[in-house]
Amino acid sequence: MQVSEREMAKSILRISGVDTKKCMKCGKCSGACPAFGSMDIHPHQFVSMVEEGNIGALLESKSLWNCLSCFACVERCPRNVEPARLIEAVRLIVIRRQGANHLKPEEIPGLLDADLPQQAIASAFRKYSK
Amino acid sequence: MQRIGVFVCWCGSNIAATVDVAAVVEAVRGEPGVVCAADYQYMCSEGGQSAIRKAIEEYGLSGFVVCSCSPRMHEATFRKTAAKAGLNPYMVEIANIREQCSWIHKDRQYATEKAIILTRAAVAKLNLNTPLVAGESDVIKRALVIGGGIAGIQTALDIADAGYEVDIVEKSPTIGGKMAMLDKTFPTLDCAACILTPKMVDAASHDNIKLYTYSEVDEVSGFVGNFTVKIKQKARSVNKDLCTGCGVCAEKCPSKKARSEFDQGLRNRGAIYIPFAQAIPNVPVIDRDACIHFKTGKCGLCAKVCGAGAVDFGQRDEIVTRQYGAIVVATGFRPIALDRLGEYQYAQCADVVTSLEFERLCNAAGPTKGKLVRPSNHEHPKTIVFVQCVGSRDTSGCGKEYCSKICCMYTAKHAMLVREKYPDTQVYVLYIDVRTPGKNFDEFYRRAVEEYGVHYIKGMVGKVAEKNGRLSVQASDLIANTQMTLEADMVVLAAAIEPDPTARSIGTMLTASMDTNDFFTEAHPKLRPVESPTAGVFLSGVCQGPKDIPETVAQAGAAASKVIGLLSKEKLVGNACVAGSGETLCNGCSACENVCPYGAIEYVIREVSDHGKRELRRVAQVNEAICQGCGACTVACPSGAMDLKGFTNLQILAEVDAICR
Amino acid sequence: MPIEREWEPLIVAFCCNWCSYAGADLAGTSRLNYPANVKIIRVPCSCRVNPLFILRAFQRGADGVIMAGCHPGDCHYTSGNYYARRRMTLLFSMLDYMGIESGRTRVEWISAAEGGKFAAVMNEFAGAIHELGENRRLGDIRCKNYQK
Amino acid sequence: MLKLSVSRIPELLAAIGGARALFLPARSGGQVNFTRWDTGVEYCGEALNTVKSAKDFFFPQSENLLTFQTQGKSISITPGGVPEEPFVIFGARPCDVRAMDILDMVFLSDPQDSFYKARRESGVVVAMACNAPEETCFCGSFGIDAADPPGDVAAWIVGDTLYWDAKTEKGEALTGELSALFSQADGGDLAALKTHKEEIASILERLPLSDLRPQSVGGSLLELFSSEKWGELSQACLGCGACTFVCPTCQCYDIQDFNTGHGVQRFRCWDSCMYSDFTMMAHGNPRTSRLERFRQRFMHKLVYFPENNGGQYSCVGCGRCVSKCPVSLNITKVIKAFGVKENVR
Amino acid sequence: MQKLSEMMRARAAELLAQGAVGRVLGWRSGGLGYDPSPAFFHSAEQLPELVYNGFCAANLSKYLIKAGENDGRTLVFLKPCDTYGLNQLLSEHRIDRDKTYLLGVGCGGMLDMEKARGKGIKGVGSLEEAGGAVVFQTLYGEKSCPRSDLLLEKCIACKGGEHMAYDELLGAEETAANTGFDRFAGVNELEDMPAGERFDFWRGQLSKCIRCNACRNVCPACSCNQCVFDNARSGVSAKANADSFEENLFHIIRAYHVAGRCTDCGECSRVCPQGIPLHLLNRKLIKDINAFYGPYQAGADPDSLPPLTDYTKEDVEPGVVTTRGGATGC
Repeated sequence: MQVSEREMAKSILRISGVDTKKCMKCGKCSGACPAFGSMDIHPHQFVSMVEEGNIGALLESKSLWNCLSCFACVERCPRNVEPARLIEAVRLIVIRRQGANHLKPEEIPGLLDADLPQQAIASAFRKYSK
Repeated sequence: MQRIGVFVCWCGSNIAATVDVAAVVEAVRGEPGVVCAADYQYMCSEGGQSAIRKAIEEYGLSGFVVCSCSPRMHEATFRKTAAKAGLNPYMVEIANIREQCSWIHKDRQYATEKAIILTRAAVAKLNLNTPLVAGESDVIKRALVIGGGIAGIQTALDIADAGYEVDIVEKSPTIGGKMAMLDKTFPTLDCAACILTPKMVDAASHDNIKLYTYSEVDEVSGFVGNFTVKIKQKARSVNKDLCTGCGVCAEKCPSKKARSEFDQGLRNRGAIYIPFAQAIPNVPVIDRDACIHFKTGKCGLCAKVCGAGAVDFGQRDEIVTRQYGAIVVATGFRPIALDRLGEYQYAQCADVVTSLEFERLCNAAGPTKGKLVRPSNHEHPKTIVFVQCVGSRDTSGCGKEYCSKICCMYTAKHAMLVREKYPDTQVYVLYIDVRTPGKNFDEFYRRAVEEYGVHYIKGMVGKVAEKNGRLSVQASDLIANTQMTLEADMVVLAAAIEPDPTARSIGTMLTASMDTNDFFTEAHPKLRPVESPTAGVFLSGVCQGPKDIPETVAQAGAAASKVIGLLSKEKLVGNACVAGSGETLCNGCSACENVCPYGAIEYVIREVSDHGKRELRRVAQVNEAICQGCGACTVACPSGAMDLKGFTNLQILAEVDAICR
Repeated sequence: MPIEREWEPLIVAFCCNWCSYAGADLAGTSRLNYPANVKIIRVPCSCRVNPLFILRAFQRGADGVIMAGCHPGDCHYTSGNYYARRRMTLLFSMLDYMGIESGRTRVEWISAAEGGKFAAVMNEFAGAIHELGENRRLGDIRCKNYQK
Repeated sequence: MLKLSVSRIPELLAAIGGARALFLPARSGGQVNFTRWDTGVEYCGEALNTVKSAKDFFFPQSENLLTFQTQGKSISITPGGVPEEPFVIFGARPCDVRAMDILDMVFLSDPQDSFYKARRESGVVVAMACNAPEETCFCGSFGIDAADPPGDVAAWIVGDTLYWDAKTEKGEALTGELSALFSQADGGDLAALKTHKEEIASILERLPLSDLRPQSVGGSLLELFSSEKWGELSQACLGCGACTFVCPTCQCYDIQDFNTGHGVQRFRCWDSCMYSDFTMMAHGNPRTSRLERFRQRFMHKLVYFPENNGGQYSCVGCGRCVSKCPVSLNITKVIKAFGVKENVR
Repeated sequence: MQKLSEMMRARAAELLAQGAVGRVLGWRSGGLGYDPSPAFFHSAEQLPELVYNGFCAANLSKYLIKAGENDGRTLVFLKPCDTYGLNQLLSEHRIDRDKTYLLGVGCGGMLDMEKARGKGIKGVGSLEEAGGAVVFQTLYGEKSCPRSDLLLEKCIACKGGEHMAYDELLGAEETAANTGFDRFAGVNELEDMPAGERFDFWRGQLSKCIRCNACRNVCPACSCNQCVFDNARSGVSAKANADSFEENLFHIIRAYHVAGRCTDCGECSRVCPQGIPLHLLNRKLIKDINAFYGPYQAGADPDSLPPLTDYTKEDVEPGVVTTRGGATGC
């Protein structure tokens, strides 16, 4: 069945417990983000896109999976908006929509490469194994 | 039996839209004591007031109830109306049917019923009102100003010029405050010292002004018109009267390890020092923690070199007790500590400085004689990044929730000054918003961009890192939607400002209320912005909220005029709603005396006639000039002897009964 | 003008002039709604509230009584609400001990800046009293208005 | 003379209480007081006296006289209904029953008290003889025979038999309703009852207060009034109303208004001459000192009342004040203090 | 105790003779053996009537308020627990210490005649205390009963045999302080009940109240020249419990007025003609005060500040009543 973007936005906010209205659009999150370069959509955009209910683009975006979940943005945000949680929630939505885990734990070793940050691996396990 | 008039205000549609005023009028006609009732569009207007006065005349009213907005709004107004018509002003009661009825209820039926009940309660109370006369007390024609910054100085000067004595208490060795540290001032770019120091001199030389520098307020008692303040004069270890201010002692002082407060620690000073050249008074002070003599008992060089023999190691703190009619708080501000904002590397990199430090670096009288250099290697900076909102508008707990207000403008000023003096230096300003409300403010900011070529980038700094002797500033550029890394020689942080740490204790001493940020709250945010809710206490400058210099000076003048208004009174009319003890009921148990926060109750042995039986009894006696009318004593009193005029037990019980009818 | 409607609790609120009454005004200026059956009595300070007033309200048919004052430490009279706090604590404990539902009495500290809190507290309290139902244990049968 | 097995008293009470209000001594909250009968309420015969006397049922501690409302200048009055509900008091002691005669002298003499009168007419009193008088008793001093109770019906409990003797029309009427329960007392019964009365009499003689004689209170009214002794006697008095409110003959009351918020209730309630606000007037209380108030109470019982009521003392020697006074002051100490041997006939 | 009475008479006689005191405040014997009344003695001739036995429970300290109107000092006999009331009155300036001579007397606990009656002891002609027992000569034969069975509640909950104030002590060795009894046990029991039962309990008790004011007038803390209940202008004056509310109101207000000043002397319960356990109200407040504001014994120290005229910034919030699991709807 089709879920409207509004509803998805709602459930994202519910899952993440983030209040996007608190954002004052200072961009500190994007200023702090170590993975900024490899993202087409950036942390501060995530926030405003969820705020505007523009979810479709988010679900498609590759940046989703480039976030290291290092929580630098959460740490730095002067308004406690916590963009990383938001991203985490969007990921969950994606996974749920696929009705299954994004990938199996045994597939992970194959995907690993040397200069992938440890954090990314840790968070990958957290994300993909139930 | 009272003859009561009830006047129901429509407040235009504010009340009339939700409350059926006609119904209220009808409903209360039958209430005991009510002899007339009417409604009117705007009761507080001249028309409304004259209607009341007419009714007083016509029906011979002994008092009246106004059903209108909150008594906090117009009680005073209607009391004046009563007085004009020859009624005692305390024969007026207000039924608050706007803030507490029409504005919060949508259902007309409910709102009207509630309005009627509130009116009945007011009538029930008024039936028990008695004319009250406020006591009078003398006004001591001297004011105290706490804080010797521009706010305090301006307030003091204005009061003094009006012919009243003023004392300034300043905790540091000199007056001048933060403004003395500044280089230039926006938006005119005239030199701070050039406009401040003359005022400092005026203050010092004014016959009506007495300076208590290097002093602190120790204790405050009393009440409006009659405060008693204990001032602690810390030991300077230098005799003010003998010292000529030659400065030799400071030059000769062998200990040079103490950081100069005035120069924001960018320079060291001696243990005996004069904060800055134009300091007032121009008398050194010995920092006893830094002084070799006080630490080891040796040295004493300063004493030897002092031709005037002014150095006095034996000097002690002194307590001076002075009386004042009014007190002005001008405790000012300080930049917040940045230890919880690690991303800026302030503590780690010498070249990351606060704006106030930057002021000193640009200041001709500063540690670098005005030559702008990198603190780390004293080289000329090629690139400077200014960061806005450092700790301001921050709800994460690392900073302050509020906007510090002055940063946008002084940063524009800094950027401009740099570009003017050193055209080869690139200047970036990272901002969230640029806020420039104020006369010529936005023009000023635009000049920085358009004429001086300052790069304004909307985005915030993610982190600052030291990379081979330079600073790499990683930040977002929200317009370009990119993340950039700027290589800079200097980073200047517009740190949020907060009230001076001494404000809280002073607020407590004055029982003046403060907000959660320790800014003093005003008696009314719009209508009484320079008065504290505590009578006789006034607010000047940043202690009330972030302000720039023109605003501060304006407010300082306003506070001064309020003080002058107070001091110009011969007598102060006190609070009429004071406690009083019925001597036949009083047991002399001292319960009331124990709870009175003002020490307004004393006990006397008096001959009391109880049912014609005369006997000596120990009874409570209230000093009406001191009593503030809180009523703590009335509840502590077991026999009900103690009661509060204007809010008597029977009056409040009558209100309860009327409401629960 | 009595009109037919289901039972609604009667709530008396004693508010200190400097903080809570101002807070109520702010709730008003901010148009924050709370039930009309909350009626406010203005007192100079929470320390003026005699336990007697509260008992009287219950006698006369109030179903809940709430006292609101400045936050501890912010009393306009420096110490008033500290005394009030002790007085009310003991009174409430006493009433509870005699089997009077302790939910019917409450103390809240509401500053002049907390219009939102004022409205929220009143809504919440009114709801709680509605739950408790009519005050029967501390009412005076003579004061029940049968015309109602 | 009728009789009934003590074991069947519950039946008797049910029969009476089923048809009308019935009040009888019963224990609750550790005290024995007259209680309205209901299934489960048991007659408590062993307690000699209830804490409060039977006075309440004719002259309640507080009763509503009328209600009025004001609207603007108009006033509307609703008179309180005169109580006509019939009731029975079972197990009142002889002293309490005699006390009613004393109250009658006050409330039934002109102007008659309609409330009191109505209750007197609709109330039937079943008096119970005292099997075991106590040291606090001195009813004998006022010519009351604890063995031979007055009242509409006199009753005795001898061993496991209750004897029942209707003495008035009201008593007869009640007995008629209950006849099914009773059987006739025979000669043996009467003999047993006679010996029982003698036993009681012998106990009464040996009571510590048996020799107490109110007549011994000597001297003219003025002498008594101005006697030094009052000062000493009243010193310990707390000025509470315990004696007054447990007394079966005290009949002072106050009339007060209570504003209910929707009309004013005018009610009367017992008052005590011991209270500082007794007979309070605009100028204050005519008796400002404890001494005066104390004196008033006993002068009234022993001097004023007899003067106005053919020598009838306003005391029946029930002994309640003796056992209830917080500081053990009571009328017997007063009588002794003023007692003069010569006055004893 | 016989011996102690002798000593008391002797000492009183001496002090009267010396003119050190103008009058003696003690107990005068009554006719029934258990009914002594407080009394003033002015001369040696009157002293033979002075007694001290197991029925001298009345606390004499409150009489000193009136006695103070006379010139000269008043000698007063005080049992250990009476001195708390005395101190309270001193701290409230109701008594002039300089006009009193405090003669502390030992106390083995006072007796409750109601308890004896409860045990079927009736028609008492005379009685005497023999060792640990009380022997009654009654119309219905001799009855004996262990002293401990007849102790007043207030003596079972004895605060300990120490005098908090005195100028001189007599027969302190007679003192047998009753310890180890948890005076809050009764309060705890009630607290553990559901609110509904608590309510019923108090209704049952207070509905017996005949509003005789004995509890108030005997109370050393209730020393007002005019009580609010007797004062038409107080807004609560009433002579009768015309409604169950007034039964509650009277006792709530009374307990509250003496809160923090009540020494727990137990006189209110002793004198109540209806046997209402009023001490359970006062002890509840004492228990709360101890729990909320730290242990406090009114009358132990005349210079201490009563809890309700004092505060700390850290005091508990009134909400504690509910959070502590107070009564809710039920």
